Amino acid sequence: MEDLVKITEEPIDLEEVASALSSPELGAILTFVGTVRGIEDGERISYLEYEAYEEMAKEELLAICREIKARWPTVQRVAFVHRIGRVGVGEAAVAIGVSAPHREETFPALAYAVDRLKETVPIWKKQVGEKGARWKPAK
Amino acid sequence: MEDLVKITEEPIDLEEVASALSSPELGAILTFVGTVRGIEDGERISYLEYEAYEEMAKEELLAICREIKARWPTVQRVAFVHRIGRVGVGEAAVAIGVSAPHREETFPALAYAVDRLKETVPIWKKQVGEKGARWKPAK
Amino acid sequence: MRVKVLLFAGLREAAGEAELELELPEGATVEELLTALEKERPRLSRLLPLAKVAVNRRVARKGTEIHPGDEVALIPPVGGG
Amino acid sequence: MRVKVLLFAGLREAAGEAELELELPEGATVEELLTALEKERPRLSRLLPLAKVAVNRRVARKGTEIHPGDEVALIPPVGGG
Repeated sequence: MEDLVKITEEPIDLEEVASALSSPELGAILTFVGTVRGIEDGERISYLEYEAYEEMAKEELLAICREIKARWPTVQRVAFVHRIGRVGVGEAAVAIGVSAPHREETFPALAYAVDRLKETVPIWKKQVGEKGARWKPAK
Repeated sequence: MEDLVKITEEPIDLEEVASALSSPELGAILTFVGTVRGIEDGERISYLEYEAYEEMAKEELLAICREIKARWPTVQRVAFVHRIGRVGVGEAAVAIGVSAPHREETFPALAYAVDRLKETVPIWKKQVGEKGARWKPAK
Repeated sequence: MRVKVLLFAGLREAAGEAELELELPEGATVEELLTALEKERPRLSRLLPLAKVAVNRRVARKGTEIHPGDEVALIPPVGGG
Repeated sequence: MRVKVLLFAGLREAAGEAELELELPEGATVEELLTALEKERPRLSRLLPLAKVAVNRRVARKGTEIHPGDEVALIPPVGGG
């Protein structure tokens, strides 16, 4: 089965992510979910608005999948699902997962996947809260 | 909300795990799922049979939750759900998750949680495959 | 005193029962319990040295004393996950 | 040649449009595109220095040449997740 790379306006379906990472040989599935926090630096947040350069973002995500499997060869599947449009407080903005026969390589591989998503993939987030709206680059 | 510690004969409900770890302040949710592999050391596996000393296992798991929160103070919730009884190939035997406002501490905290589960919690697994049945200690 | 001992996994299968009762002097130690158990259930002798003993759901040392009403369990090597 | 440029996030909002067209000499470089863009859309001048330029969905260097039919996009600092 292919890696799952998806950019969607719909709420993220964790079952879809789990099922993309599942296979009888893959005993270890590690998944990160990033949700929208209600408070940022003391400011009450209303929602985030995500925007993507979709075609390029998908190509970058597929490139990250390939990098991960080259660097941690036991990792056999990678999933990236990123929501775009308005995402409310407490809702998932992104789910990233990896799976392998055993767990050892899943931890560094997933940490790398999360870092790379934030650094290089053309997805932007606008934070809308009580102090107004602003585009927030990754920390 | 309390940490989720559960030992169950039912299939593991990932939505229940995600919801136990979710809260508007907790932007990072990291979850490990361990599933039953179809092949172990070249042997075709039929299923695993898990057994627990339930009362002690729950107390040990709650102690691990407290240890994790003491050692990684941004981690605010921990979930352990372990299935017992017969678990078929490809099915989840365990789901372990942690959540925190930001992701940094979730990775070491979850790796620790998985290691500790395997080392100290009174849960046993019997592997049933083409070469017969045997109790397998953690590797 | 009569002490109830819980058995799990390979020990449970080898004993053919999930719990058994032993007669021990009051205040007997974990080590004395193991000796008595090996004598009463010789077929457990191969597995007993690998097992830990939990008293009231905590792993106990050899010298820990057992009192009436304590919950004693034998813990063979674990392997969750 | 007419080159279509895609804009995102703060740059899109500042420009008031998600894409625009620029007239450039054939084989113009990324740097020349940025200079032309700043001249035509002065209100982007504060944001342009922070942006990368993607040509055909890959981040390009200042000296990369642009050819007819290329997909050009401005990439302000990203922040997914």
